[in-house]
Amino acid sequence: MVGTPVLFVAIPLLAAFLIPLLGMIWKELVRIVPGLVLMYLMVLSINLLNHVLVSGPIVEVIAGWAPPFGINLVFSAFSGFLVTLMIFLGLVVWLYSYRFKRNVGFEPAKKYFLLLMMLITGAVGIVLTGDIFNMFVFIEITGISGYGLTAFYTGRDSAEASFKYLMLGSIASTLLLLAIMILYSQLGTLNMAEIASKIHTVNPTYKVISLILFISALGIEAEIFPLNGWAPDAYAEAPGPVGAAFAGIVVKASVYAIIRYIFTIFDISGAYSFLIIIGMMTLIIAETAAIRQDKLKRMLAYSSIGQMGLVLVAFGFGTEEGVFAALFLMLNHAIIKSLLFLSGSYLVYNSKDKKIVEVNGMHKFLPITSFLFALGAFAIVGLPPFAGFWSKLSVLTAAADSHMLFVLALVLIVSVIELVYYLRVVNRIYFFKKGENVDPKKPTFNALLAMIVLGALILVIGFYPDVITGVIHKASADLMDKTKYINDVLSIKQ
Amino acid sequence: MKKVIVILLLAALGFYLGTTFFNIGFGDPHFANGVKDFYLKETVDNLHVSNTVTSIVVNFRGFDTLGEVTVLFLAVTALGSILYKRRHEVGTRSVLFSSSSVVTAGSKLLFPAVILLGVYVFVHGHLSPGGGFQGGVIIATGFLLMLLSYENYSVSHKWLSIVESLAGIVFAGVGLLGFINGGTFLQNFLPTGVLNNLFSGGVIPIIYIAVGFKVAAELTGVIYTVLHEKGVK
Amino acid sequence: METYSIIFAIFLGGAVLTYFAGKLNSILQDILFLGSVLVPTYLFFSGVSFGSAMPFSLEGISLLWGIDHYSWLFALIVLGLGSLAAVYAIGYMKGKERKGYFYFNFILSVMSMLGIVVSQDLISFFIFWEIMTWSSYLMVIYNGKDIQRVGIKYFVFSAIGAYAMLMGIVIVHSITHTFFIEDMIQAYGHMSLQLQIWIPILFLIAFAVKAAMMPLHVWAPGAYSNAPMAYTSLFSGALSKMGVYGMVLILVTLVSRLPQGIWFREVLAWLGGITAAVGTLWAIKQDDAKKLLAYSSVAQLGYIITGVAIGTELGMLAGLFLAVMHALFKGTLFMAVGAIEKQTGTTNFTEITGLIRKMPWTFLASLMSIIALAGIPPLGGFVGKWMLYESLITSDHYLLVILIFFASTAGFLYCYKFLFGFFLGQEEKEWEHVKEAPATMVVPMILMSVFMFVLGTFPGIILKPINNGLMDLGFVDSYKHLWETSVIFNNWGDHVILQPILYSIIAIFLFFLILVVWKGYKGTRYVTTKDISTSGEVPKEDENLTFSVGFTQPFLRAVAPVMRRQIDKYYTEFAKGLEGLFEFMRRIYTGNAQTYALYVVVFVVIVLLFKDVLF
Amino acid sequence: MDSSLFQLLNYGVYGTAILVMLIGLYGALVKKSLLKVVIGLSVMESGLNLLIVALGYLKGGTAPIFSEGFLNGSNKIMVDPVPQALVLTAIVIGFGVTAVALSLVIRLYRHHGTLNIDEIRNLKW
Amino acid sequence: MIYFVLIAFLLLLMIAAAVYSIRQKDLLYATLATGIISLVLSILFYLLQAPDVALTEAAIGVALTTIIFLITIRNTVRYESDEDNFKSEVK
Repeated sequence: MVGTPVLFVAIPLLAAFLIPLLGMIWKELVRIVPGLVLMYLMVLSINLLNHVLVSGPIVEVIAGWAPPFGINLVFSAFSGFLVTLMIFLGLVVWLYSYRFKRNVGFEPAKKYFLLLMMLITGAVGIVLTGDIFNMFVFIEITGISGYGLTAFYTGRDSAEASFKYLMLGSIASTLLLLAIMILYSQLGTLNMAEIASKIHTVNPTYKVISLILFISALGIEAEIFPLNGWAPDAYAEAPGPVGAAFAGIVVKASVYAIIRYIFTIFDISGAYSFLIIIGMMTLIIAETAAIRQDKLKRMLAYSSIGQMGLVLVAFGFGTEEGVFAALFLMLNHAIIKSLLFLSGSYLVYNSKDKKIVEVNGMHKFLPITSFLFALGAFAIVGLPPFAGFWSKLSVLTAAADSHMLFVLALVLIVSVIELVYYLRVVNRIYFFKKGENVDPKKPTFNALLAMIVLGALILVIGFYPDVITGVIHKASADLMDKTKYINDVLSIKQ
Repeated sequence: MKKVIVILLLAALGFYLGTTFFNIGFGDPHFANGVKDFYLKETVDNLHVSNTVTSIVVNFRGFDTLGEVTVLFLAVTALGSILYKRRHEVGTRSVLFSSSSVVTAGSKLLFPAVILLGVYVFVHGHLSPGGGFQGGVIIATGFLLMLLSYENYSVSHKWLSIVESLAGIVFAGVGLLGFINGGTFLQNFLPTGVLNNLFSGGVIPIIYIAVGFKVAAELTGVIYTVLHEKGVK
Repeated sequence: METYSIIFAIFLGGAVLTYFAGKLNSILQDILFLGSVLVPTYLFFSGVSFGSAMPFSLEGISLLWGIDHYSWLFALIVLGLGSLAAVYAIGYMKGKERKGYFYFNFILSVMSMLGIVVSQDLISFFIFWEIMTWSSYLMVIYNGKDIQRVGIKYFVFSAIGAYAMLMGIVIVHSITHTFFIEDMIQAYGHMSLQLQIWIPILFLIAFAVKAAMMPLHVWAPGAYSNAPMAYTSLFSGALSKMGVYGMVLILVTLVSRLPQGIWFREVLAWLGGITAAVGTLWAIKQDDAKKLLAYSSVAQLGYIITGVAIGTELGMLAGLFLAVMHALFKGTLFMAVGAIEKQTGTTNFTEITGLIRKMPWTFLASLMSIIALAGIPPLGGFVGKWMLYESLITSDHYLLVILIFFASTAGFLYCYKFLFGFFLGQEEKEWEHVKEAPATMVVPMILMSVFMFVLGTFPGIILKPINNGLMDLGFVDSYKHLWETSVIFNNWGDHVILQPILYSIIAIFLFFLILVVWKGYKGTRYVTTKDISTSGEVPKEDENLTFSVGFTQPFLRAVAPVMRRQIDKYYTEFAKGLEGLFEFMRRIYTGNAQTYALYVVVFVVIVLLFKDVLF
Repeated sequence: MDSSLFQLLNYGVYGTAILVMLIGLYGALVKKSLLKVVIGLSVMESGLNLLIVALGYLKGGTAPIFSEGFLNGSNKIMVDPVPQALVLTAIVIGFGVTAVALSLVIRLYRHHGTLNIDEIRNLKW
Repeated sequence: MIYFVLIAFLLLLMIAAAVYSIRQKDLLYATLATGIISLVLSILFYLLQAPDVALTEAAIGVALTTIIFLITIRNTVRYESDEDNFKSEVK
């Protein structure tokens, strides 16, 4: 053992508090330190994940109080997988934006990297924590970082997007607190495992209302259809890497939270089919909205929302296969959508309106970026032999095995829609004439490196998915085993 | 029309929330063996802290508190990022009260008292109501008073930042020390002293003092940033 | 079985290397390209044996590669035509831009088609199917012409087909829990009737799209004519055959075991017939050689589908024989058009005339393929058509025979149009400088013409492998009784065999061919408009006197009511309606933060209202 | 203390808390001024805080502080300290969010010259 | 008994202040009303045996939140109005 899960939160926090001081010593440190922290956490998470896959989950108590009295962190195969994924993406995003922000001056750069690091930390905290109120705190950390990052650019629209995000975020936290308090009033505990072990004693009405409030609150962050008004704006107006971080990290954490509530904490079977309903709604509405977009990042945002709908559908099957599919989809979505956001934001870097038409003919100026965008587009619509195919296949297999043929057909129809709008953009990049007043900007070396890493991963997973499926299988088995989770946590003694 | 719909919707929402909470009941014990009994017992028996809320906030659920000060810290950062400075307007600041001599003199007199009160509140956080947050807020109010009364009163941004960072580092550092001492993160590693004594409760007062400084610095930073914003377009 | 891995590794590695070699040296790139098509071809035919399969697993899914005689037949089409088209492509692509892109997708297409035929499980089948789709899509948009419409239409139809197939695949998987085709066939008998009906339909949609069957053919004309010709010969010749490959597989292994399967066959056969007729009509209307050939491809595929859908041994033989023939003659024709396009820069009949002297070898190849296409003896097309008619008659599809016969006869019009429009007629000054295409382009065409001739004379060469393939699919060995199967090879009367008559026809044909070509070659002369007098009027210099332009008008007027109802239009309307609906739907996102917040409240309240139903 | 009165308080306290929350939410949903929206949100938060603290209240309980008086006294019931700790956290977080919201309001005003939420919608569809 | 009356009074006051703060067009008074809500809330907290929370609410809700609201109003507009007066004179 080289460390414990608490370091995932403690180290970034310490670093966050240190960064203002370090910035006074040497300005470059505010850029470097978050990267160092993330690298360390990457090593840590890989080590821990290896350990966990072999010898079972690590439950860490904080302040020495055994669950359910203290807060505990659970690094299991499931949460560990997600944490590793998030930190990896965080690292990529950091690498991408390392020089991206060079031209903005010291103070904004400091804030940017600080908020970015805390965004990742918050998301990681959501996944790791074993306490529902602690999860609320981490959601707020993620939220506030998100508001700040969304409004990072000084244009007027970024503030608008940020305000929408904040408004819905505030309502979300109100609903979340209500839900938490209903549960607390019935059980007198905030520990997830303890709640899960006692939930059958709760009056079903309270249970259902609490669950509804939880899903609504977390659904706002997880971009479920009627609750996701903030998402396209925030994605589109935030800096490109932040959009990638939203799609790859923050949403994942929120979806994790919903899943944790439905799979582990509550024992309401209707919740699974509810997940399918809202997932399908999200998928269909978002993809149909995406096809009519004229701004690139907005299109990507809707596409991302749609994908998360699909993830929820896959979780909603409630089978281990479904969970496997959903996790695989989450992984692929994280990698591919980040790549699309990162490359896409260079394609429309210097344009004012970030319109799709402004990517016309970009391949001549940004060959590698264009290629990576095309690769990502092909991968995300699920064309073999790229990464997205395998996850789509596993989703469909899971759907067929759950005898949800209607869902299966709808997912496939929506895939065609998705295909159309991605191909339109790729066609524009490669075969259209460049606009008159478009001024392409060459990506910096590290941005290129970050994108190439993601692109290579798409190919690797596409050609040899076995590199990752073993881990995902273990992770999904881990999520499905509710009693093991309860026992693992509650068996910790003082 | 929209108003009617909203009111109807809110009425429905209120109906469901109302029935839920009315049935939960007010003033009755809702659950049999929750964690609170353990907290109440441990606080006085082992931690030797009189204020259970403090022990919960700082020790049992100290992780939340760490997150919470981080939220404030991030709020300050985000605030600075949102209200970016435009180059030509540095240092102008609006003063809320018209600077009558009574107010300014009063503020000047009041300021040390307010600071003292704040310090007292967070130092005694583990004994009496109040603690790091409350003390920190009170100190921030003191600075607010000065900022509002004196046009050219200014707080060094640098020092605010240093205090804030140091306090944060102390908090996280104390947590890590507990970790390094063979225990867990935020675990108490100091003798807990005698109940109702100033020097009791192990690391709780230390953390709470750090929280106090941090909150004070952060809130002052918030006010300072907002105050320096001239909203005229 | 390492051979498969080596073959696919060479394909893949070759594709990538070829792409990047273009940055270094153009000739090296050409060599690499040829190598990465020809070497695997050689390896395949020398190293792969029947019956042995290569099992492996990916993502926990067991996969299996191997060939039987049936798939070998299609591998032959793919690799044979692929190699020739590759040789042709070297010449065709000389000096064109995006050469690396072309080569890359070409190799991937060949690879994926080979992959389709060697796949013994549905997943690798689907993977290769999709690779084929997108590599061919990338070729369709190669020219950058009209890509948002044509290219996306192609991909959307392909995707609809592929996803229908994918749906079928996962449904089968949910029953069998494996992806092996063998297991699917085993389990099919035990499925519920509903599934027994739906699974073939889902698969057939995919194959019908690729085979450009009505009403899923609308992508084909645009896609065939937009892709570079060196690729279109493969596209139309081999890639569309993948649809036929799958269709036969499904029809024989699944549908034939279903009592209601007869309806599938009838519907498919009729759709095939209609496709043939409509494709022919539209081909006649075209003034552009690419478009003409594209519609002609649609029509030819219609014959093939009809043949295989009939499902008798003779029908299968006819369909598959026509498939091979179509690969040959349509491959050649597209190559010829490519050569003309390369040499003249246009493919419009109204612009080019009288190329016979300038491009004699191209003319020869075109002539042969047109003869084969029209089904005139003694070339292979005749044999195929004859067998088709015979199979239709013997299985009592008299109306269908009439339809096919009509299509086939009407087909002469466009055959003539093609031949005359390009090669005959007056020579114009504009095309004086035109030279014969380079050898790399001519040789494949001539080679294929020779094959066509050989197959017409000795159809047994290819009928035997087809028969072997059909035996693998469970048909009785018809080769032994082949001489009883069809009147062509049958005893005519008592002991009079067709063969001597055929030979004499061939001899006469050859004689006349040589005569006509020689005469035509020698006898043509430069005629200006001044030399022509039409009813006393001297035509103006710029007046287009090309005979091919308008001679089909009366016929087209006669069939105008049929052609007015364009399926394409309905699809376009549908797509427009959908986009309008989507546009309306995205107005949900009003941009007002309060509305969004209201949605949250509405959501919560609605879910709370229906909480008893939902949870 | 009288139990019927407590019954009354049950409706009174919870009812008020929920009512205040809904009033705040109403303001946030209907009022056109951005500042009013933020005010609404903060009113909503106030109601929520009251609700949470009320949940932790116990009949006849004292504040959860082990003062000399409590240790020597006879009343050994204490109210639930956990909701109080949670509210403490929630208040501070709420303040942070409000501050960010207000700074956004200032910035939006700076760009748009208005606080009308209907006019601040450049991002839509 | 006094306890109940007091609580009832405070609750009513709170509702009234909430309604006032939402209905009032003058944002300055609306803000002050939220301050009053916080004040009432902190007294209520005290009565509900939560002195820590009461102290926090008093400090944060009454003082700080109100103040930043006031600063914001000062930096933007004072009146909420449906048609006129909405846009600032300085544009």
